[in-house]
Amino acid sequence: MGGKEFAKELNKVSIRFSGDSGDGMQLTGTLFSDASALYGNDISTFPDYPSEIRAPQGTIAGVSGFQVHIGKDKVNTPGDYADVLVAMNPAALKANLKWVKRGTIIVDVDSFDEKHILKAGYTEDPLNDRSLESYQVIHAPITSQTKQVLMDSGLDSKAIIRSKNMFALGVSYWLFDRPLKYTEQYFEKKFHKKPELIEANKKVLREGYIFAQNIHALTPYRIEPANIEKGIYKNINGNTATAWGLMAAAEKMQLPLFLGSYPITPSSDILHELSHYKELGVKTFQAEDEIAGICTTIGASYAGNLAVTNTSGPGLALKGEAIGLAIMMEIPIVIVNVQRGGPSTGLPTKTEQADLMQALYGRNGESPCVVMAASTPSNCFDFAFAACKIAVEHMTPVILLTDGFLANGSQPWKVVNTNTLPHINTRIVKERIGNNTPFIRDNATLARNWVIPGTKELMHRVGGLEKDYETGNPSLIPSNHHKMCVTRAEKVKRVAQFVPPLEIHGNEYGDLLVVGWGGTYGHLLSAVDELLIQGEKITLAHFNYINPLPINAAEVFGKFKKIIVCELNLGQFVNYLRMTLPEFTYLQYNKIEGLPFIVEDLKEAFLKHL
Amino acid sequence: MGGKEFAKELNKVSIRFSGDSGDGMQLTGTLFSDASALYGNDISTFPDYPSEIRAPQGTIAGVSGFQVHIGKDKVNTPGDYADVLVAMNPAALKANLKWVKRGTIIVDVDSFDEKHILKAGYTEDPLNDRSLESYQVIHAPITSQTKQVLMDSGLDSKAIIRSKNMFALGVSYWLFDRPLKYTEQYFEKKFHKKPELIEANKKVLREGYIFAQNIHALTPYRIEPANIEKGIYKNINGNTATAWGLMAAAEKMQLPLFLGSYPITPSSDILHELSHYKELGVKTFQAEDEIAGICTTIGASYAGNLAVTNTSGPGLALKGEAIGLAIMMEIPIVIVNVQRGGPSTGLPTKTEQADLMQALYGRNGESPCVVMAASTPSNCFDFAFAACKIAVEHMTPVILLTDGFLANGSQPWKVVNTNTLPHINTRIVKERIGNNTPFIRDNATLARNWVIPGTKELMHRVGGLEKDYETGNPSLIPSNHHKMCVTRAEKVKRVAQFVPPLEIHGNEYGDLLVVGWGGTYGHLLSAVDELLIQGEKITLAHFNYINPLPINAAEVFGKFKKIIVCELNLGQFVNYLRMTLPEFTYLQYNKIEGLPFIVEDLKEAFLKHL
Amino acid sequence: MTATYTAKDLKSSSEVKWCAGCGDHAILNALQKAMPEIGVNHEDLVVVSGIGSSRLPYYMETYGMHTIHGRASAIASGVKTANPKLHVWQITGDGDCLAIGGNHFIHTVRRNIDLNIILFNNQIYGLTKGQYSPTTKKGQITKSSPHGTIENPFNPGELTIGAQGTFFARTTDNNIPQMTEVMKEAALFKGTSVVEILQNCIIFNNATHEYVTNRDTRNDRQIFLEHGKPMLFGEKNDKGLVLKGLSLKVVNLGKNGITEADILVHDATTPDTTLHTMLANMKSPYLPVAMGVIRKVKADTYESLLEKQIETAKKESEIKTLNDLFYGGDTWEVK
Amino acid sequence: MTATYTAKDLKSSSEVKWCAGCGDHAILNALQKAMPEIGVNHEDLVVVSGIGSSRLPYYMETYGMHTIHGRASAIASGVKTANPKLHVWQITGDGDCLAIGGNHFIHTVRRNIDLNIILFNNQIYGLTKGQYSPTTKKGQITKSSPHGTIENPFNPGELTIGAQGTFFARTTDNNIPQMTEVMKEAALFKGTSVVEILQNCIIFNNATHEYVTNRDTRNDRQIFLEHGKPMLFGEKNDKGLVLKGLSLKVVNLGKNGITEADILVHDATTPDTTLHTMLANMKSPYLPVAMGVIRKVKADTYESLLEKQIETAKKESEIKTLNDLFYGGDTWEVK
Ligand SMILES: Cc1ncc(C[n+]2csc(CCOP(=O)(O)OP(=O)(O)O)c2C)c(N)n1
Ligand SMILES: Cc1ncc(C[n+]2csc(CCOP(=O)(O)OP(=O)(O)O)c2C)c(N)n1
Ligand code: SF4
Ligand code: SF4
Ligand SMILES: [Mg+2]
Ligand SMILES: [Mg+2]
Repeated sequence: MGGKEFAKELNKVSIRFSGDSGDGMQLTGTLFSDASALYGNDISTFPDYPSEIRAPQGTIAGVSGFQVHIGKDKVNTPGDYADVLVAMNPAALKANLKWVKRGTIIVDVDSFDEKHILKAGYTEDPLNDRSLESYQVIHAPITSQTKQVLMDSGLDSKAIIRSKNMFALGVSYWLFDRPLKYTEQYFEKKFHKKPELIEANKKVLREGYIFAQNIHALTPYRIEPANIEKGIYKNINGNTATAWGLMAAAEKMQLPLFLGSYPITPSSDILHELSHYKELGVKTFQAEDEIAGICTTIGASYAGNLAVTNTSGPGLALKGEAIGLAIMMEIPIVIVNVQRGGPSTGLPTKTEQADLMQALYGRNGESPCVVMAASTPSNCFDFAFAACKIAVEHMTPVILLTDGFLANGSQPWKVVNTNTLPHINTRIVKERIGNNTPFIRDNATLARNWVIPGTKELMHRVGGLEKDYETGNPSLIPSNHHKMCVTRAEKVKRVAQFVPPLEIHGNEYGDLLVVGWGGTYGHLLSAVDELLIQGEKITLAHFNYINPLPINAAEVFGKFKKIIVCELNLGQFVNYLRMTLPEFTYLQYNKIEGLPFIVEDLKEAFLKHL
Repeated sequence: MGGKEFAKELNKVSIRFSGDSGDGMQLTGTLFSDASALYGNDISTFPDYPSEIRAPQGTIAGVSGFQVHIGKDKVNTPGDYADVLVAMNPAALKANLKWVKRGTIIVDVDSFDEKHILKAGYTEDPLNDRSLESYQVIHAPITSQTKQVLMDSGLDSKAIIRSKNMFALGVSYWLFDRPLKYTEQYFEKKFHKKPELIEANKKVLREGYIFAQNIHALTPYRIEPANIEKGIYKNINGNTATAWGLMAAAEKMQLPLFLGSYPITPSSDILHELSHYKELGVKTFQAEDEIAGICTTIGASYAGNLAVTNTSGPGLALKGEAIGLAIMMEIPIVIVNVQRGGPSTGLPTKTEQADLMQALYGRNGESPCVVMAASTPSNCFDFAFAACKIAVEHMTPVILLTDGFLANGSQPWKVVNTNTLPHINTRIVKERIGNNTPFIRDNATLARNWVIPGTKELMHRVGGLEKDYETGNPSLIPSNHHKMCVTRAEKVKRVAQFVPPLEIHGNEYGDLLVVGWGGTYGHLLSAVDELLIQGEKITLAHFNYINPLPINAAEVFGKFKKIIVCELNLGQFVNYLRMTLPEFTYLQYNKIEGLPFIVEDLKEAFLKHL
Repeated sequence: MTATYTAKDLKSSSEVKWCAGCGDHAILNALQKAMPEIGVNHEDLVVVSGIGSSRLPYYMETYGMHTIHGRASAIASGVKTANPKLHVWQITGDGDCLAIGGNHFIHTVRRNIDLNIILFNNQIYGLTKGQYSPTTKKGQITKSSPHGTIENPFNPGELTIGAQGTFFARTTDNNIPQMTEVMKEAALFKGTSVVEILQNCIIFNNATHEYVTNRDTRNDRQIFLEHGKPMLFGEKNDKGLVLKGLSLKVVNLGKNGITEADILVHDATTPDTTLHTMLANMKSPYLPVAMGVIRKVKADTYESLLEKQIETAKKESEIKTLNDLFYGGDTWEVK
Repeated sequence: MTATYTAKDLKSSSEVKWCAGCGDHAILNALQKAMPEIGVNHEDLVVVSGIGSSRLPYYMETYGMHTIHGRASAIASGVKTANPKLHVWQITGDGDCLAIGGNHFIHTVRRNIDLNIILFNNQIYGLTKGQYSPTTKKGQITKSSPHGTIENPFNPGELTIGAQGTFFARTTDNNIPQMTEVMKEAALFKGTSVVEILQNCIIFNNATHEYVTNRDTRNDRQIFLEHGKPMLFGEKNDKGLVLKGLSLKVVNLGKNGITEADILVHDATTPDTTLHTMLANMKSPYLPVAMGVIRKVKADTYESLLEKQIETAKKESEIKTLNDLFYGGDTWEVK
């Protein structure tokens, strides 16, 4: 298909699909990302959906969006603002206009009737009131054309309407110069039992493509395949990557994987994903609540599985008491917490980083455990794997923090061959040799041994009461309690010797060190990168390991005049740094709106300190 | 009764009663304290009992102790070490010897038979192996004498044995020159339905007294009545004081008091105490767990009661999620947490200060609430009252921390006439006047109004979702979320303007500022006092208000060369100060043994910095 | 009793945010119809929910609390105990009430606190998009059970009665008059009334109750129980229930000489649980599913017993004010 | 089956820390007698408890977990699901199991995980020194109810059955042979077996079960149910149970022409819950309290269904290793 002579060559460009919850925008966005990734671009995605299942059709509350950023170079974020907006109805236009650069807007003109215009909260038709003058607006008859195309398809009218998103996708494909074949293959696989749907969808997709080509109003973008590391790639979101990282660790340890879980947005997809792989011996236990989620996990760990529980903020609050038990028992478990907007039910479908303090301190007594955070959708794989490795090698609960942005956002992932993953040394002891009892500690890590029921001669009891340092029996002796509290703290502290040092991006010395942690990595990196290109003396130090901090953190901090800590909360990591490395003075940059950072805002903020 | 010619006049002296759990030592200690208080001394007590209900008779695990410190001057602590030890059996001797000064030990010599000596873990009879050479040991035939005295009483042998503690008490009364009458009155009241018991107990008590007098081996102590503020006094422990403070607040507000509670040591006595006062309209709801405890409390608050929940460490962990809900709803509730040794089940009957971080941060999202702490058994009354006042005047949950030491320790309390207590301004609105809606905030406090169901015209919904600043309806708007998070934080911060400034004890400027919080007050005060007397430039600043800190904290801190923060944990308040007042450098003194500080140890530690 | 407000007055200004076609809409409707008819002041109504698709309190112009997942029973218990004059409704889902909230539910039932619990049973977690719930049919494939569930579902009626329940009723979301009737009876009952509504989640569990609720066939597959009336049902009201040993059996009037006199008469008020449990347990296809009020047994409510204790104590105690307590007992004076 | 270990081998070195005279001692004894007789390797035994006076795992030389209050059912479920070859016992109190742990309990029962739950029902919170529990008799004065409780107690058997329970038995702490027998049956049963033991807390609730358990009169006040045997009891074994309508009644053999043939025969294995519930609910003084195995119904266990799903998936799926999954599906190669 032709018409591409005037394509604009670009390094990066982003598109946002938006429509009613029922319009299939999440699928449309996903297909667009997949096609882009398969074409060879680097991508980053950001789904933005309402917390209501199905808010009233046609209203702002019901708008569902999906932004995709594609690039020839490394793409770190889904893009602050979209270059192109697809709006399937007036509400989608209204809700998303603030997220669009002065670029192109493709609207389903058929949906701009009076009823829908009013429902969206407009008083006048925005297509006719000059409010969009600075945009290039394409009036696409998406609904009517779809109906037209499928008139004779034999599909019922509901099914016909349901495929209108494919028309929009076709338009987008032409505009971004994407091949259709990947999506066509998707139809073939997805609908192999309903061939009529394969044909229908293909037809609508193509009609959209042709429409775009024919109207001669659009100039296509061309984004060459990215220059990325060789290898096999797969598009992956943070939740899937987490699930797979856990499975990889279990395979490495040759232990069954057990997940004790209670559904909660945005963490449930980890449960859904893992529930599929019975063939790999994965057991998912959907518990009656989050407490049972972690308690079954503790039982499973004692019984010798690699045991994990996943949740989100309010669920983590419920697990506090049991995390304390696992700490006291020195049982290896992993707690994955996908952070969302709080407090309380808060903004359940939005992203935030405000569970750090509760991860560090949300339980009674002196109860330290390892806390770490993934920082991109795909490295959720790596950190889930690492969390398991630390848990079993150090015999401690590990809390892995991700967030709604990472969980649902997707990125190409260079497929890892499990053979190349590091070895995991479980501390499983299978027979009594010398004094190798359940409560003897390793000199380097202070971890005790892991003795699994069924092992002869090493029967032992674990529990929540303070235990004697030597025998593991309950003990009320004052000095022993002090020793045990210090030992538990030291055990966690020593993990620092086994994790990679803090890396920096930028100059080794400089004026401003930008500090971040977890899911804000892409945005901070983009901002710092852009300022580095402008010649600023700025550096990024991004943390994945929080408790304990990497051993070289103080050394890194010492080389900068100013340190600014950036977080999607009111200042939790910065306060943790104040406690842990009180010798430095910290500036803060905080945002708490349920949304990721905006690169432009970050740059502006950083420049003030440069 | 004579023989007191040679009495040693003393300012302070302490006695520790110890015996088997079944020996009634808690009662003995209580009667001794009551008699001393009624006699006019200042007192401080410390019960130290095993976590097992009834550990095996005669073993160390089963030893129950009760220490009483009495003085002519102000008594701040139960005393580091006892001047006199009463040991009812070998195990009691063994367990408590480390707590005795080189002073007097009264043993029930009848219990030092081979069986009990071995059970206690001795290999030889400690009364005969010269190990006690540096003590004055009184071999009292307590059991046999009691049997002798009551031979003809008509009581069965169990009942006879049970009164042997009164013999020990009689000995102690002679030794400390206490009148018998108060205890005799107690018998008369307690056993008014069983006159035979009145007589029996009186008889044994007197016989003990006479025995002490007759052996001529003891020199009695004389401790003159203390010079304390005029008024009516009552001996009170921290849990009772807490319960009464809550009732006082309810009476002041003219609202019913509601307690939603689940039993847990050492907090349950608050429930027990309040469950009595149905005549004062107090409702105690014994819930199925701690979550229901706080949830019924939230419901009761919405319905217009002064609503409180009480618990201890593990229970607080379970309440985290619901505290977040109360914060989001801006509902006034008080959460009393009686700290005990953790983590997990830990040392459930021992004291500790390690729940501070969980009180501050143990829930998802940015969820600030007021955190405060009582510092003496009797001021639990004042801070319970203050917690309620703050909760309803600022429409916020308030966490009040006490601990096992305060909860069970007792002290004379100057009875408060409720008429003299400050007024409490509830924010209850009874009709719609202007825009006085449930969600309008007070300018000074930022508190919203409290509208109780049943009020016409002001029907409204509260919930856990983020709410619109103006209307209170659920809102997903990013900027509103930011505003609300900041508002909730600011609301708590403003409480500082309504609480007393931080007071100091000692010099206004100096070399060393000792900082403490909560239940360690008595010990820190004693240590600082003693060093002040020695001429050291030392000062104590003790915190009752933690979040927010008193407004003048930084000002106070700035006047000292060094600041040392002392806590019964591994350093929670000091870390909180590092976050909150990062401009200062803090030294730490920490102990985590399930026991209070020791004044001598504190002094030694402080001297190193002077 | 005539109320001074109508269903319309109970509609709040908040937009109703359920999927089109969801059974919840009809339930809301029925509730708004029932409330004005129970003789309670508008401002004394309190609607409490946990978390789930049943986010109903926002849609009701009454006092309301949209709380946290699973805790509505406890919160509502607090409301009622603290302020017994309020009329408290609890809105909850099968996940909210029986998964995470199961314990509060059975304890509330046991205490017999005067709440009206409306249980939206769609046999699925709707709000979190389709995981199985404790009432999902065994073997069903859902988002979290791609291989089919392996858990036995609760029967809410059986659980309620097993937890010392005094009131249990059942109805369906496609029968507004019946729902309204049942809700009214629940509201007028003093004690914990549990009303299970077979509710359709059109998005994640469509037609799960279809066999029983389908309008065309429901008269043959449901029986509407009324206290004091014979247990008759069927399109022509010609089928009835009889007891055979310890089992219920369907018989046809007129066949084998069966007359109305042979048919069991419903006694909802007997404390004995045996027949009520059998009725609550009736399952398709061999027996009709029981609708209406299955059990309704008079018993003291928690809050009324508490109020009585308070009254008695007030009468009998010498302590009238706190000062009586404070200055009473063992005190001494320092002069 | 003969085991290679004896009751003695099950005694751990930890000192037993219960009050002298507490019923727990005898229960521990019975348990240590029962275990060697169930044909399980010593090292495959796991004993899990919550918190309460029942701090039993420390006293057993087996694998053991002394966990947190109320969570034993969930933790034990995790142990068994993760490692089905283990033989898992849960030790719990009326507070631990039915107050804070009630939800985990009913869900475990519903799932029918193969656990042996030994419920020490002393109708009080012992460890925390005497507050009322969810099984305390209504009206009782306790540490937290100085005016008497106002709550209706749960009947553990009724609750178990109401929660889809497959196995329920009852016994008393002063009858070691019976306890041992019942524990063995529970252990051999595949599924969640709930064994309620009427246990005496000598310190805080002494003699609460006395009417039923007193050795002198118990034969007249208890009935020991055995599958397949007529429901006879009494000092002279001359009383029996019959059904009258929907109620159980005591009759005397020999009187009014009653013979053994008229007496109900116990069928513990019928899935129908009606008679089992009636038996579990029998109360003094009009009916004897039922001891022994009241209900024992064969059904799939959770963990066996899960293992089956895993086996099937292993057989049928093309994914044999993680690499198959990782490299399968939509991938692309960057060269
Ligand atoms: C503590 C906590 N855990 C989990 C969730 C997530 N969650 C919200 S509603 C729900 C289940 C809803 O199911 P149900 O009660 O049946 O309501 P429905 O949506 O089906 O009406 C879950 C798991 C939550 N909000 N809070
Ligand atoms: C989270 C939590 N809440 C409360 C407690 C206190 N607690 C320990 S055991 C117990 C009740 C014990 O009753 P029961 O289970 O009947 O055991 P019993 O002592 O009677 O054998 C309570 C309330 C606790 N340990 N943890
Ligand atoms: S998800 Fe289901 S239950 Fe929830 S609103 Fe939609 S249709 Fe109703
Ligand atoms: S308190 Fe009661 S249940 Fe607990 S050990 Fe003592 S007698 Fe037994
Ligand atoms: Mg549901
Ligand atoms: Mg008990």
